[in-house]
Amino acid sequence: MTHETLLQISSIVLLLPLAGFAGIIFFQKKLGRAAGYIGSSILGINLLLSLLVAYQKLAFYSDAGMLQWKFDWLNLGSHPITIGIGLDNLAAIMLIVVNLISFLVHVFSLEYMREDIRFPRFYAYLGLFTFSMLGIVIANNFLNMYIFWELVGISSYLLIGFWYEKDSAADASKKAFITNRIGDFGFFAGIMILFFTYGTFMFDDIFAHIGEGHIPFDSGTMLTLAGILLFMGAIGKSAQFPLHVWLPDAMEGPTPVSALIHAATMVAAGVYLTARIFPMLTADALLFVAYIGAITAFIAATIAITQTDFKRILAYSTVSQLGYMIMAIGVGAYSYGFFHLVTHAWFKACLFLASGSVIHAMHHSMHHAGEHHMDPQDIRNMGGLRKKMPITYLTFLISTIAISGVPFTSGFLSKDGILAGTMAFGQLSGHWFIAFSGFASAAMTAFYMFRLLISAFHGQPKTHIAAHTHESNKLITVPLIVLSILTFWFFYSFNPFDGGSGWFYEKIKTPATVVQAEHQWGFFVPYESSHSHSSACCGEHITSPAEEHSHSHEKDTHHALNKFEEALHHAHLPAMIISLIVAGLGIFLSFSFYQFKIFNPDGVAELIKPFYLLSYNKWYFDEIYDASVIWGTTTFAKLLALFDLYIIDGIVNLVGWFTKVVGHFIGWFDLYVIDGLVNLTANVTAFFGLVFRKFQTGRIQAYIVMTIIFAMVLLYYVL
Amino acid sequence: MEIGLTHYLVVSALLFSLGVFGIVTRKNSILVLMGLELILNSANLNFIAFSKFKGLNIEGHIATLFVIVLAAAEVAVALAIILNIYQNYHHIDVDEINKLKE
Amino acid sequence: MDSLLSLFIGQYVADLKRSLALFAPELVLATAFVLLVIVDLIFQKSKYITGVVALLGFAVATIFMIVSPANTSFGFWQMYVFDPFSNFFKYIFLISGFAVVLISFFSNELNKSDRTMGEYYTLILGMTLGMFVISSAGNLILIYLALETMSLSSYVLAGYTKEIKRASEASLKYVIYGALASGLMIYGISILYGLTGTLSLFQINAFLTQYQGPVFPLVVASLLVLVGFGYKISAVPFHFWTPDVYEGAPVAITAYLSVASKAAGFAVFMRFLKAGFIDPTNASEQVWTMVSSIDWKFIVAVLSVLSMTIGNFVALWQTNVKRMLAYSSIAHAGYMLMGVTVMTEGGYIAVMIYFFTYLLMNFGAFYVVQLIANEIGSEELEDYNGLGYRSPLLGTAMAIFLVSLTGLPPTAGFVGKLYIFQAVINSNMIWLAVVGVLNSVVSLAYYAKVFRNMWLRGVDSNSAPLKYSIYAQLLVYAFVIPTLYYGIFWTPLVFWAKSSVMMFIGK
Amino acid sequence: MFTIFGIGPLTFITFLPLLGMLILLAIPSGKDEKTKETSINLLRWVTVGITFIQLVVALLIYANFRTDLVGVNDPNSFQFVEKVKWISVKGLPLFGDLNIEYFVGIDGLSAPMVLLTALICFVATFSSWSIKKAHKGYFMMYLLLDLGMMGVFVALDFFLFYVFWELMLLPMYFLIGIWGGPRKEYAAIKFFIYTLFGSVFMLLVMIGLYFSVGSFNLLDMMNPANFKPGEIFTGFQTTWRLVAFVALFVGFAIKVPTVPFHTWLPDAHVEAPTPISVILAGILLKMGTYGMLRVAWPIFPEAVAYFNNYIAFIGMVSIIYGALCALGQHKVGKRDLKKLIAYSSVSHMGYVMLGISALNSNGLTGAIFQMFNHGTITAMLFMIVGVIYDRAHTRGLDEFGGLANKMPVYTGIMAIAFFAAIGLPGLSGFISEALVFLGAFATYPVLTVISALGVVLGAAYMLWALQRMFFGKLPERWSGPWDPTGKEYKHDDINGIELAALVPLAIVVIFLGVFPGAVVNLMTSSVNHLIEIVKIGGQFAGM
Repeated sequence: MTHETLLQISSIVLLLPLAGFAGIIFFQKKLGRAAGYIGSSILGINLLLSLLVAYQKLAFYSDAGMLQWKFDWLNLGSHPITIGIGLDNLAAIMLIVVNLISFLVHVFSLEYMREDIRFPRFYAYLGLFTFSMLGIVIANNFLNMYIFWELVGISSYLLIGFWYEKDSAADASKKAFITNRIGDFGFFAGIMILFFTYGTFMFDDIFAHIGEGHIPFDSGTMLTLAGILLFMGAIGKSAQFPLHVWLPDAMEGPTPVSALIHAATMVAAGVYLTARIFPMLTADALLFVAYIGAITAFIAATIAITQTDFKRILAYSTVSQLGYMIMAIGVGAYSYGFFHLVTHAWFKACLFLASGSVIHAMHHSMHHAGEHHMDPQDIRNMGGLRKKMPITYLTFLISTIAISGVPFTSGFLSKDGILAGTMAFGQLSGHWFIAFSGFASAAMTAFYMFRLLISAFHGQPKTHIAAHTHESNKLITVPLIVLSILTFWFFYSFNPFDGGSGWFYEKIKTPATVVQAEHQWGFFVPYESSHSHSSACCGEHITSPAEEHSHSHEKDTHHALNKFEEALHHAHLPAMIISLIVAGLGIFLSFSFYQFKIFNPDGVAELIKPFYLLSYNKWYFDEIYDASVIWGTTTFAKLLALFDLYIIDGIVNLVGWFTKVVGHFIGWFDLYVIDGLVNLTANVTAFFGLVFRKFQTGRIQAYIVMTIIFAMVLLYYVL
Repeated sequence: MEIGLTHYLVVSALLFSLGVFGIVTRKNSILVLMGLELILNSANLNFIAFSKFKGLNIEGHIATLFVIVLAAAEVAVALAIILNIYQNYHHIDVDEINKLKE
Repeated sequence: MDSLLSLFIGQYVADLKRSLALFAPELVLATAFVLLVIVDLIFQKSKYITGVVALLGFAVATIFMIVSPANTSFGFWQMYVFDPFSNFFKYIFLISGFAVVLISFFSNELNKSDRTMGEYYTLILGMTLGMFVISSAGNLILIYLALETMSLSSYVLAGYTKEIKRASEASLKYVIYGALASGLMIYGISILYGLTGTLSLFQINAFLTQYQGPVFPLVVASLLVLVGFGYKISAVPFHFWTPDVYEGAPVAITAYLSVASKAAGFAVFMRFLKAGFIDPTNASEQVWTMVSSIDWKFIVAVLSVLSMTIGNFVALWQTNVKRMLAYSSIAHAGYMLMGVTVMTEGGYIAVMIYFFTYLLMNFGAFYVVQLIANEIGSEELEDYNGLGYRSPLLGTAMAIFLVSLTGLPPTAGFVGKLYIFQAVINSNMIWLAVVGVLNSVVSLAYYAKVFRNMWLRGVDSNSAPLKYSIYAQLLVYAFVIPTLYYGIFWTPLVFWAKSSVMMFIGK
Repeated sequence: MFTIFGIGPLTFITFLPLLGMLILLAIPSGKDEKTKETSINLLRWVTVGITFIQLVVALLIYANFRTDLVGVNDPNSFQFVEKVKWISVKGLPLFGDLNIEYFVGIDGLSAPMVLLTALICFVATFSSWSIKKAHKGYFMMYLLLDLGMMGVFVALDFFLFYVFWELMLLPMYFLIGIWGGPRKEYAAIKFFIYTLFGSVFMLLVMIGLYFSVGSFNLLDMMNPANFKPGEIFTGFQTTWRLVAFVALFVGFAIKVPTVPFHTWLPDAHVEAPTPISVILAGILLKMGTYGMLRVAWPIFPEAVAYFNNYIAFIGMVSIIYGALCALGQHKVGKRDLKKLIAYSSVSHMGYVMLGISALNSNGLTGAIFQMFNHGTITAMLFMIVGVIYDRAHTRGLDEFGGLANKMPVYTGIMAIAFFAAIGLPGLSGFISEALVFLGAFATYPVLTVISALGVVLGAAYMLWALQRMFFGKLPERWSGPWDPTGKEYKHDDINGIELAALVPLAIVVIFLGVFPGAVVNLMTSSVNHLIEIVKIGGQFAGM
């Protein structure tokens, strides 16, 4: 297939869901349930087409960089505004991710949303979302990116608020949209800077300009600022600290939506954006990105430990994992970051869909029992679901293992790479906090995920509702199975311990930075910067195949093009060991708490009187020590949760409140001062009229006197 | 003492002032009319005096004649109006006739 | 000696003959005046026959106006002046005369069964005659005489509905204020006579060119004369009589006073200024120069600003439409004085254009007020509610007249304002223009009250439609159509004013 | 140039409403119930017909419009020009030669506005179905207003421009005052006086320019060579020129309206009947910014350079202030949806001001495009408010909720309009806002970034309103059908006539969101030319 054909197929892939959306939204009533099948088949076709495109791209045009199709969109005289679509390896893989998950969610929802009164509209919105998301994926310029960026925002808004009768859902959707808008504001500001400086939105043109040393306002700071502003879009969309607050609330949407949008695809758009702009990020901007990611990963993980709502745990987990990816890109572990995006998409989608399956089952059970007040999403109401819902359990288990970073899973491969990256970064730059955060989060992830798994599926049912659940039907389980299978290692690399040796790493190479050396980390600057400049144009393609070839001979199998790559390679082994340890520790603790009840999970209460226990059970010293660490961690997590709830969220609310107050004041000001001035003018005018009117007393002699007085005054002035 | 132009003018000015004063202070409409007559007469006096003392043409004298005639006409009309007022109000107090105002 | 005398007499007779030929319109009016008295004696019962005769008188006068040769010369030994300027105003008086007679035909308050209308039309003719004379007068004593002729008629006319208290109050106030004003004026004239030794405006001008003496008596005399003019044009601070008299008088007379009487005042004031105080050697130039040290520009500007502002501001508070229009007419005097302030031919042209438009819209507005008063018996603003729906024609017409009075396009009033502002701006008196436009904004506030009440209120009231004859309706159109027409094609108006601004100043 | 019955298209499109008025005048009002009903329907459909013909002619003009001609100050590149002597008086003392021409023509600045006017006037007739009294007067005033607005956009003679400008005040006054809400009298007179206040200064400047140039022709006024020496506006950056610019600016800014001249707007909007709000927001506000670009900018380019910073600042303040007012107005007095939208107009017209101040192709194109888009979008919003108001007789935001289930189609259209208003990509509002920001950033980076916050605020108040009215639970009082008798509203959802008004606009909004070129191409050459004029004219001012 030629470039053109590939791009044409990509356009079809892009437009099909839109057609689905339009078709369904206009004929909602007529279509009824057929809408679901139409939507699913469209996505099925889309999936096949995207597989074809991705295969073609990766197999035959892997080194061709970004295949682009540009056209003039608006011509304002001076120079046209060009937009278009582009397809590179990154986009090709994303196409599969988006279409596959979207397809599975479509199928899943056939069952899950069966009884919803707005069933067709749900599919219409899903179509709209898929269209928008694909638009982001194959954008080759900032304008397209921003357009579709907003469109996914709106689809997310519509889907979170799908059950808009619930105030909480409506609130959540609004919160999500507005929080995102704050991020988008930065994103747009960044775009403005770039457009102002370069007069184009095209990635390749902009990067080429930067590569030539042409930077905004001739100031490295401004380039950093532009990068950070662009990244603000990612902060919003990918729910990074401090804008992460919307994501947990977004769980008010239907669970398939959570799986599709708020776990696998849309929230990953931020990561995708960060990956796209990676070449133009300066050292400071990268550091900012890395720290944001690290902080997010850590905070979210600590919070997840204490949550009890099934979906919220997953939501915090998502935030944490997104932080991971952002952090990865920030430290320069670009390929692993994107790798994690893909692997995370599978297992997190699986986890969410499994949670959907559970909730669905709980709902049914509640419906049968005539119980309406229980929270079907609270893990304290579950337990023992393993036997009732074996397939759901199994897939959930596999995904949990994957997210915890256990070997032989995709999660291990990607996470390990990221951790190696953070270590390499720490080593080269001295910023060790990032690595620390990475490992800590890894441990906590393992802990809370297993806690979730155990509480929900293991042990005995805690309520009669949980006891009477049934496995969901095939429409639900098949997607779960597909997704859980995708978490095995061999899809990505035949070596289960080294993601770097697989095809994935081969195809997704870290693009060389185009930023001038004085604004960039030394260890990111390519060894042969003269070469990279000439070809630094589009995303990942910096090195010509010939160069690559020569590198691969020099530097082992890993064609390191800068110091960082080398360090990364060397950090692999220690990172793997540490990560295995922390993950194992997490899992172990989790099991000992919740499965084997070595410690009563409610033991926190007993720890209030720790001296007695301490003296009585001396030889349990280690366990007590562990317990105190757990206590400390949980307390800290609680504190952070409170922090999140009251401070971060509080700040958000405070800003909201403040804005409202200012709005109130302005409203008042407008009504009484500005308008008051207008009315005052009128009143003063009228007042003078009133005064002059008083001269007209009706008595002729008074008139005469006044005439004479006036005439005298006039005389006085004339003389 | 020779009686000159100045004396006539002073008398005329006094007459004028008295006229204005009368118009402004009298309540009775008839008295107000008399005030008006004083003003006209002061003008007449001026005309005659200027005509005589400055050796001017007879324009002044003619003017005086016209003013006298007009004064008569004016008084005739005014008295008719005052009569009508009396029929409507049963008094001719200008101060009290103040329904039209502001 | 004899031959000299006979030569003198011969000259005199020749002048008299020529003057009388030019004086024909005035003579017609005078004849009609006398005729009316006789007709009235014969047809005492009929209400309209005298009116028709008055109309005939106006018509014949108009014919004489048209056929009499265009001339710019003295008449009657420099007492009188024939020139296009006076002709313009004479046409204005004639149109007003026609209008007021016709309006009076449709007035219920005037045509009461127990009232004779003979004197009414007679006095209107007399008043018109006075205006004719005053617009042509070149001598102060003639000005005074004409002024009194007008005034005496108008005193009576203002109180013509003599059984109505407010009418008699109006006429009493009018007579006292008017008599005082003319008294002050004649006193001023007497001083002026003493100073200059003449009563002829042209000789006064000649005298002032040489005059080096003290300025104080001159100023005092001029201001006293100004009182007479100011009272006629009802400029602040000589306006006090206006609202009371306008409110009390019959609507037709109010309209006539507000247009024709004011026009006469302007005509004589403008002539007084130009003939008396402008250096005649450059009178046709762009900028006139004064021959005396009296700052007329300043005085008139002050009067103008005061008139506009006080007229408009007080009008805001009025609840009686007639009274409101009275204040509005004070304000309009202010606008027109802006044109006078400019003291150039352009300014005079602007005033003349304005006057014609003012004639249309003000007469129209008062006419509508009268037709409404005929039916509802009130001129109070509150009683106007919903009238637009009871009579769409009157409502629309009133709105058009008021919009025109405000000075919005495409109505004649806008054209008038446009020229006034153009004149003012071109003379670099921008502050005055700003005051003027701000005033027109203020004026909108009260004009709008009228059509607000007529259209915005009482929309759903189901009161009976107002009744008026088809002829009354035609007369409404006669005012509306020119108001709109001249708002769109005013070229003839400008040409007319341009050709009429020529004022004979004796050189 | 094509002609219609021998009449030039612009004359035709402008004066067609006059013909319509005569036709309406001839329609008898009917005696009994039935004939009355017929008469009313006849009035409506005649108006629809007239405005439809206008729209068709506008589209013909659009089809025949050449986008390569620049216009603005070049008399030879205006299109569909008609030039007839109107008033011609020679040799008048003081005034000199007086020449006023009937001079109409369009270029890239006015073509979109003509199109917009025709479109909005057409769709607004459908929302005029909700008018319940004095139909004949209403439709006549409506057409007169139409005439005035169209005239403003085609006039090239300042005098003609001014006449049309003032001409539409009176019908607007009556339309608000007779068919408006409870405080209609206050709102109507406020609108009238406020606007008149602005335009009288325009009158003075017009007269001054006339004396300086000797003609009322706008294009002559744009050429510095035409200014006679020694006249008031002759020269460069003289005090009087700056003052004149400020006077013109204030006159136009009142119409826009920018903060702090905006207070007439919420009142007028809240009280006006739906179709009039639509026209007010859709067209009238554009006349302010159009006037700036047509009159003030090319005639006083150096004053633009002098005051541009302030203009940009005013734009920014309007954006933020309007948005905050929209967000906060609910705290003051009644929470009124219409008021919220009215304030959003202040904010959105702020974008136009900001775009104009950018003085580059992006900004100015964005500004004019925003004028067009704001016209269509806000028209939709007001119609949407009208739909609910006609049924519930209230617009209180607090009084609704859960309408999405009761009126799904309505909600869908509402969503399009709301999303367009908050600048959602794919809808036309986004493109113009983005262009404005991109353009303005080049000139005023800081102000633009602050202004961009308006987008966030915009989302906040719009979504707040959307949620308040459409989501959540339906209040008890609306649970029944809107019209229990079923006479007026057979279904709960939006009806056909209302859809006829809204759907064309929705299509335009979506279409232009994807193919902005359809309108943007009209203006490109003129915009660039205008920028040239302003830049060259203003270069001495140290720009």
